[in-house]
Amino acid sequence: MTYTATVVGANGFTGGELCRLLVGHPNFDLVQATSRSNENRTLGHAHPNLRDIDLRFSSPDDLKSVDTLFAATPHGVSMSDIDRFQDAADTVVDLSADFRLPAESFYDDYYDGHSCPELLESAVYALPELNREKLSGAAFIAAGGCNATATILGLLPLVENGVLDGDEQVVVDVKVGSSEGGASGGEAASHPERSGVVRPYAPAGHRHEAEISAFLGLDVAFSVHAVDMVRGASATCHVFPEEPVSKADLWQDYRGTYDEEPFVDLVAGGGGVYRYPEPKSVAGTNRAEIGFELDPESERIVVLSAIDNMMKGSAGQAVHAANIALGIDEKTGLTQRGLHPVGAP
Amino acid sequence: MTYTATVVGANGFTGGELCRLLVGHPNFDLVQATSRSNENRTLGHAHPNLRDIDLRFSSPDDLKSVDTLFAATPHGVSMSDIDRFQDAADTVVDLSADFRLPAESFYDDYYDGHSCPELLESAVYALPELNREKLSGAAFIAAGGCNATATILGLLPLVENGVLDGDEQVVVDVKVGSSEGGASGGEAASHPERSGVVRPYAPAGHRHEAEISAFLGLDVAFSVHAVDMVRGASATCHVFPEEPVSKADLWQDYRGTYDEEPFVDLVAGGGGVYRYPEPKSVAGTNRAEIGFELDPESERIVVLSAIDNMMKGSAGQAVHAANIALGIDEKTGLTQRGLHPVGAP
Amino acid sequence: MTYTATVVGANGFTGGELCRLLVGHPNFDLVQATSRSNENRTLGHAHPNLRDIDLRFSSPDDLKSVDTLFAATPHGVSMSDIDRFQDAADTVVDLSADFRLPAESFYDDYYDGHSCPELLESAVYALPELNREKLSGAAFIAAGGCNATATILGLLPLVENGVLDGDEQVVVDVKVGSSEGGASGGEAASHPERSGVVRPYAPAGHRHEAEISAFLGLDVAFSVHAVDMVRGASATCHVFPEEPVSKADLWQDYRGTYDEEPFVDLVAGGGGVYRYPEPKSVAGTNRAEIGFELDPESERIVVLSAIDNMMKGSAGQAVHAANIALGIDEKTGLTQRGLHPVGAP
Amino acid sequence: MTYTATVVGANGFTGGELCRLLVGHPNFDLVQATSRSNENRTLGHAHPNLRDIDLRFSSPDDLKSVDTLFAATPHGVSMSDIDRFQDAADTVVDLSADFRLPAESFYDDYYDGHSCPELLESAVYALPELNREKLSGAAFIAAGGCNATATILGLLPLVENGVLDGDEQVVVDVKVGSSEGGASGGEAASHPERSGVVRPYAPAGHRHEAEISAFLGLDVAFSVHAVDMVRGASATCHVFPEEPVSKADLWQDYRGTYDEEPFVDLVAGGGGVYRYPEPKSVAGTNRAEIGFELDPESERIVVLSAIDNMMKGSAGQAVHAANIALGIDEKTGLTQRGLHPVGAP
Amino acid sequence: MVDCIECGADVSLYDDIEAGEILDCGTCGVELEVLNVDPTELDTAPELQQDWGE
Amino acid sequence: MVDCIECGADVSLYDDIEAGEILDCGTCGVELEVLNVDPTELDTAPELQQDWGE
Ligand SMILES: NC(=O)c1ccc[n+]([C@@H]2O[C@H](COP(=O)([O-])OP(=O)(O)OC[C@H]3O[C@@H](n4cnc5c(N)ncnc54)[C@H](OP(=O)(O)O)[C@@H]3O)[C@@H](O)[C@H]2O)c1
Ligand SMILES: NC(=O)c1ccc[n+]([C@@H]2O[C@H](COP(=O)([O-])OP(=O)(O)OC[C@H]3O[C@@H](n4cnc5c(N)ncnc54)[C@H](OP(=O)(O)O)[C@@H]3O)[C@@H](O)[C@H]2O)c1
Ligand SMILES: NC(=O)c1ccc[n+]([C@@H]2O[C@H](COP(=O)([O-])OP(=O)(O)OC[C@H]3O[C@@H](n4cnc5c(N)ncnc54)[C@H](OP(=O)(O)O)[C@@H]3O)[C@@H](O)[C@H]2O)c1
Ligand SMILES: NC(=O)c1ccc[n+]([C@@H]2O[C@H](COP(=O)([O-])OP(=O)(O)OC[C@H]3O[C@@H](n4cnc5c(N)ncnc54)[C@H](OP(=O)(O)O)[C@@H]3O)[C@@H](O)[C@H]2O)c1
Ligand SMILES: [Zn+2]
Ligand SMILES: [Zn+2]
Repeated sequence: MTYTATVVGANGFTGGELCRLLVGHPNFDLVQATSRSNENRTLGHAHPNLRDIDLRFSSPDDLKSVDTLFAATPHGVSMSDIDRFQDAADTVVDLSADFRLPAESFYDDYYDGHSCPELLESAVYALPELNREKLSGAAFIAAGGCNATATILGLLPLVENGVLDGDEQVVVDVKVGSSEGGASGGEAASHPERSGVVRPYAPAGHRHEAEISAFLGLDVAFSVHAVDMVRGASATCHVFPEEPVSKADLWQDYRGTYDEEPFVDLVAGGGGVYRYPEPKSVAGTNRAEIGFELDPESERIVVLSAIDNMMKGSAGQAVHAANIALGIDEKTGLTQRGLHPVGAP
Repeated sequence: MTYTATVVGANGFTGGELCRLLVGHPNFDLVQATSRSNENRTLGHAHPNLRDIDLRFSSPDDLKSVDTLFAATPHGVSMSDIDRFQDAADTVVDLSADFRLPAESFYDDYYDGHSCPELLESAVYALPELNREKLSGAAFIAAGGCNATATILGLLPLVENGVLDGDEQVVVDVKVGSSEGGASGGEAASHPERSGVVRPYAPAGHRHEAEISAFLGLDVAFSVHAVDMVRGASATCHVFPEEPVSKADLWQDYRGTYDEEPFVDLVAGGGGVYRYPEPKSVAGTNRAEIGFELDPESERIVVLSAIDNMMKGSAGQAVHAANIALGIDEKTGLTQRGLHPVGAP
Repeated sequence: MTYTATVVGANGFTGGELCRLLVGHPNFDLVQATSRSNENRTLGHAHPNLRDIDLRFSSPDDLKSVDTLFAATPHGVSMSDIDRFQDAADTVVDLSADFRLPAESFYDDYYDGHSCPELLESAVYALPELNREKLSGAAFIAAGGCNATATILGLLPLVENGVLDGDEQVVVDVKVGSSEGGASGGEAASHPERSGVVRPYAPAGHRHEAEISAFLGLDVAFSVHAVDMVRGASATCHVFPEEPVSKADLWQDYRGTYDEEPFVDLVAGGGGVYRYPEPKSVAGTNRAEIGFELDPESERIVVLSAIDNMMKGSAGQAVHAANIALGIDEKTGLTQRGLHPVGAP
Repeated sequence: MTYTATVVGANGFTGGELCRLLVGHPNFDLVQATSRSNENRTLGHAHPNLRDIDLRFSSPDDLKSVDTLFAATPHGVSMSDIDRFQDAADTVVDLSADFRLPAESFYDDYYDGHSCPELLESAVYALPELNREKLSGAAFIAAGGCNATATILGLLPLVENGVLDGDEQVVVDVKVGSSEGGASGGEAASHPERSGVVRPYAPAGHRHEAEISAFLGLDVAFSVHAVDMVRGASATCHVFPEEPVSKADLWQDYRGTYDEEPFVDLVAGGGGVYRYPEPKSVAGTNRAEIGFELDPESERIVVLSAIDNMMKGSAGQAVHAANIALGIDEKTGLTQRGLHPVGAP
Repeated sequence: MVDCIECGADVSLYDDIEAGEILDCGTCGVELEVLNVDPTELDTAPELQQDWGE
Repeated sequence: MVDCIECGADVSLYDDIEAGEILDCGTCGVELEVLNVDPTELDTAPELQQDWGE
């Protein structure tokens, strides 16, 4: 079965990534990709990896009727255009934060409110590792934030297995690449200013705390640093459990949660160069690498989680969720393998 | 039809890339991957992108009998072990320089001679754009050098169409990533010393001049610079034709040579950010981007050529040639798409 | 007054940095620089920024008699050679960890013991912000570790002002550049493997915990990540005070501790691109940038600290301490200004 | 003697670099730094390395009367404001291309003409290695372009010594960092798009050909590539002399031209990691590294030249020239030493 | 197949495995020494942990 | 001080220089072998050129 698909915001980074995934997906037929600034130009004009695709950007004002619409637009656009999106497609997958959080109060607390709160309840959070069942048959899907995704995947086994129940101290220190800022970055995103940084761009008060709180029930202390890579989000979660845990327990918990998951790899310790999760090992793939280390002195678990923010952290997660929603084998179109060696993808 | 395959030197960079390609190739079954230093360890120990592959390195001393053997060993190894390789497999594809050049004299002039010159004639140079016919059914294939490949692909249309006939001045200025040095780099390859460089590591007298001379009949002035990327080779060829040419002529020549080629894209001019060939646009793919610009003042053609040295410049070229040799559809296993945005892959 | 000086280990990274500082210092005369591997070669052979210096490496076995000897050797060398160093010079400044910690027990717990514990007491820890008084006239100085220095400078005002008294939870998440590994890095330090990483190379159990414990009286939860830069260490300290603090209080504490310090800048908030401490802003300088942010929700202070590991984190700190020990104006030779724009120094 | 100084365009990259140099220069007193966009803000707001400087940006509309004015504004501004600049200061040093070329015809051919051609003759080209005598006492100085500077310094000894007399084939292949584009880069200058590139941004027809033609009398074939660094310009000049030359001849020529030059180092061949000129070796300094290699086969000289575009390629050259013009020791304020190791400054 | 001592995952073995050989666990990467074959018994080989540099 | 064989620049020497030692030229970086002392004679030592990798 093939589903026709539209990408709104296809000129941007996650929109371009959606196009990359959809043109390689046997069950989707990309029929429309919108851009206001590059209307009528080929997709290859914006995305050199799509030069062979015979499709031109069209205006988001004229949405074709399709089976599935993916929206990859800045915060606020989906909120205001959701009716048009739902009119145009049976299934809508939104990559923005507009429908991620399950209650209006989150938008009041962390954003500037919400203009369409009545739809919040109908949107299903896209992370399959958390929500696979609800995704089946869903008509409205909201993909998670990349930093939140990295964090949730790292901590989920601890929550599921009762190591964390919400009262413990958890510090999450995230390092992200420059593609997280989207294609329209300003002065701080210019190459001379952004190269070589370890820049604490959100040392406190990051909005993704809301997602983690909503979906894991944890109030984590969250900080995000920009580092010199383009793709990738890496979360280091410093966890202080109430009861001492052993490495064997942790392995059991993590394997229990993830052994059957097609897109999560456990990576922890051992030899060689790549001993722990690293964003460059998963760049270009829909995989998450998850690992941990135990610090007996401080009775701390250090959980490490690495994803590609363009993939598992947005477009890949969106397609994964759409696969599940539409009853397609969930791995379809998402089996790209990573590279080695590879620099700073 | 499925062919069993061995990779000798699988611990190294191009050997790892061969493994990546072969495990994703429907017509190959990777049954052996050798490493002396990591014997018995999983492939994932050396290559984090192969963690899911259930295969362990074995010793190159015990070669299984297979259909196809790929050798990705340092210069000199194939020369001395070629008999063992040919005993173990019906088809041998060598990635080193050991059998690339068509006559012993090249090895006397550019290397330290050759210990097995009698086999030179039987080896077919792997570049399909140059040698597709000879590759069909070939039992012994020698993959090209990455800098030579980038250069040959850039200049081939000018040679084929008589713009160059061997007497013109051609300067080739190449920029390459650090993976070209292989996995065993010394002090100069360490991150602190190698980062951020524009390092003229072979300003004159580079051995790849031999290949260009042998296969294009051109004596080019060749210089290679190391720059800060991991994958990629980019050749800028400054060509001074005897007769003035027009852009229209050039387009005709380049399209004539490459219109039917599945792995060559012409990229020249236009708008947007990506107007000319760039290595990061082809990273992880088997594609070459080729373009040109014309400088009326100096009656110069500037030919630009970009490849991934791990792919089109070695492992990808090897698999491409093997596909042709074995009668498999030549694109099989080589259709990976590039990424956008992407940093310094 | 001019002091003759020797650098042992001058071929290495911090040894080369010491040479850079000493040849530009009006009160020092660099008369000997040792290297075993580059004996008789010019300093410029190893350090391209010292090509104009008319001095050749000599053997560490023949130490000239000088006023001051700086040792920049791997862990263990000073321990065994300290007698020779002290015989050769009135003042010895050691950059290794060999004499940093004040008691043998630390070496038993965090290292493999100590072969010369009787001298531990006589060594003065070099960090002037902590130890300025003891440094005056000191004959034996041990420079701090780079990650420990970044952390101690970040947390010192909280300790001095009683916000922290040792029982609070403190998580320190450090990001460091590749020069921290020294000039002799192995496979993991090669450019292809080390580029673009966010690599948790010491998620738990890092030895610098010992220093922080010894000099601040805090048992911090410590993790170190390698990121893609050459110079720089950046510590993010997540601090959970027992009593709520206000930003005004924090400013007062930090200004109280650092207002008179010549090499500490407070950087916190404000506008523009550079709002918080960043390693690239202090690269090549002896400055530390220190800042903080307050997270009301989690009652967390996020302290940010950035230094150049080659300077404030080792060679600069060593010269700074030597200045104080010898009664030279402490800023002498250390007033290099940083660059803007600058990439990944 | 101390000269008061103004920097117009101080918010930009070369303007900021001028401020860095002037505040550390014993004979200059920086009294005004203009910015329209950051009026009234501190210099540290734009330039984190100037946080300690007690000066605020002011409007370029109110120019104080000073001894020396440096203009670091985009092409076209000086042309139109030169009267105001000359009214405000006895000595004007312009960093733009507006008065670099000695005749209006160059502006007609390479730019969009010139609005103030009558002043072209009075402007002295700033490169001291070329023009030291004319600079003495000059009241109007035009600093060279960075790519042209790198090229001219590389080829000057060949011109001076008659190896080149204007008829030979010379190909110049330049690699530059992102700071060359100034602080106001657009989409192509964003970190995700600009990272990891080897991007032929001016394969043919670069305007700096005009400068090389004007000051060396050579019509070179010129191409410029953007590579992944922030500071630095590296020119590889492929030179085909009419008569064969020997390495000994070349050494004599290069040493003859540069032995007495305080800011030119010859670097060619030898051992170790740094065998040829490299931009990262000169980053942050006013030095040029110049070297060469000889290719007997093709009778080619490969000249290598590396500078920091912010320093020798603009702001440093400007201060150097001002020193000479004003009779100050020419090295004053320009003796910053480079770093080792260093990444991609 | 035997269970990894460190993480509990299946460790893939190979023909002609011999006592004394070192292999790694494909899941957690730990280095394991073959103590006995038939049945295969493994132990961790921590002394093999390479230093990573610091 | 003697002249460099490669580039002609002065090569700085040092006390107690001995025949057979290797030193480099500070200008062109070439590796030089000390053939004789008193007076000092140098020759290039090309076999020492390290390979740079490719
Ligand atoms: N980047 C990440 O890593 C990441 C991860 C998770 C989630 N997300 C979320 O995904 C969304 C897209 O992010 P991005 O990074 O791809 O941003 P982006 O690169 O800035 O792309 C957004 C695109 O949306 C288009 N657009 C803007 N306003 C529009 C409107 N009113 N109607 C239709 N199209 C409009 C723009 O193209 P035209 O102006 O040409 O139309 C633009 O290229 C955001 O909500 C972001 O929070 C991003
Ligand atoms: N890198 C490139 O971009 C590129 C491009 C074109 C062609 N090539 C050519 O491809 C070949 C491999 O290059 P590479 O970059 O992959 O090198 P590499 O990373 O150094 O890998 C070579 C591997 O060969 C193994 N090996 C060494 N000596 C051996 C021997 N005597 N017998 C069996 N195995 C041996 C080594 O593994 P163990 O020690 O563990 O056995 C090593 O990992 C070279 O000939 C190179 O010139 C490379
Ligand atoms: N890198 C940093 O950021 C940093 C920061 C703080 C402290 N430190 C400490 O500073 C010390 C030096 O670090 P580094 O990074 O500069 O290391 P490095 O680059 O590896 O340099 C050490 C040098 O010591 C020489 N050496 C080795 N063994 C010796 C011996 N037995 N006797 C005499 N010389 C010997 C070596 O040169 P030859 O073999 O040629 O003699 C080598 O170049 C270490 O203790 C390190 O922990 C480093
Ligand atoms: N970057 C290099 O490597 C390099 C090398 C050689 C020569 N140059 C030349 O140096 C000049 C400056 O280059 P840059 O890279 O420093 O550029 P930049 O970073 O873009 O800075 C130019 C500054 O000029 C100011 N400005 C713009 N229009 C102005 C006007 N009409 N009046 C007064 N100020 C104005 C702007 O600040 P406000 O808007 O805040 O006033 C801006 O920050 C250019 O002509 C360039 O060609 C640059
Ligand atoms: Zn295991
Ligand atoms: Zn010399």
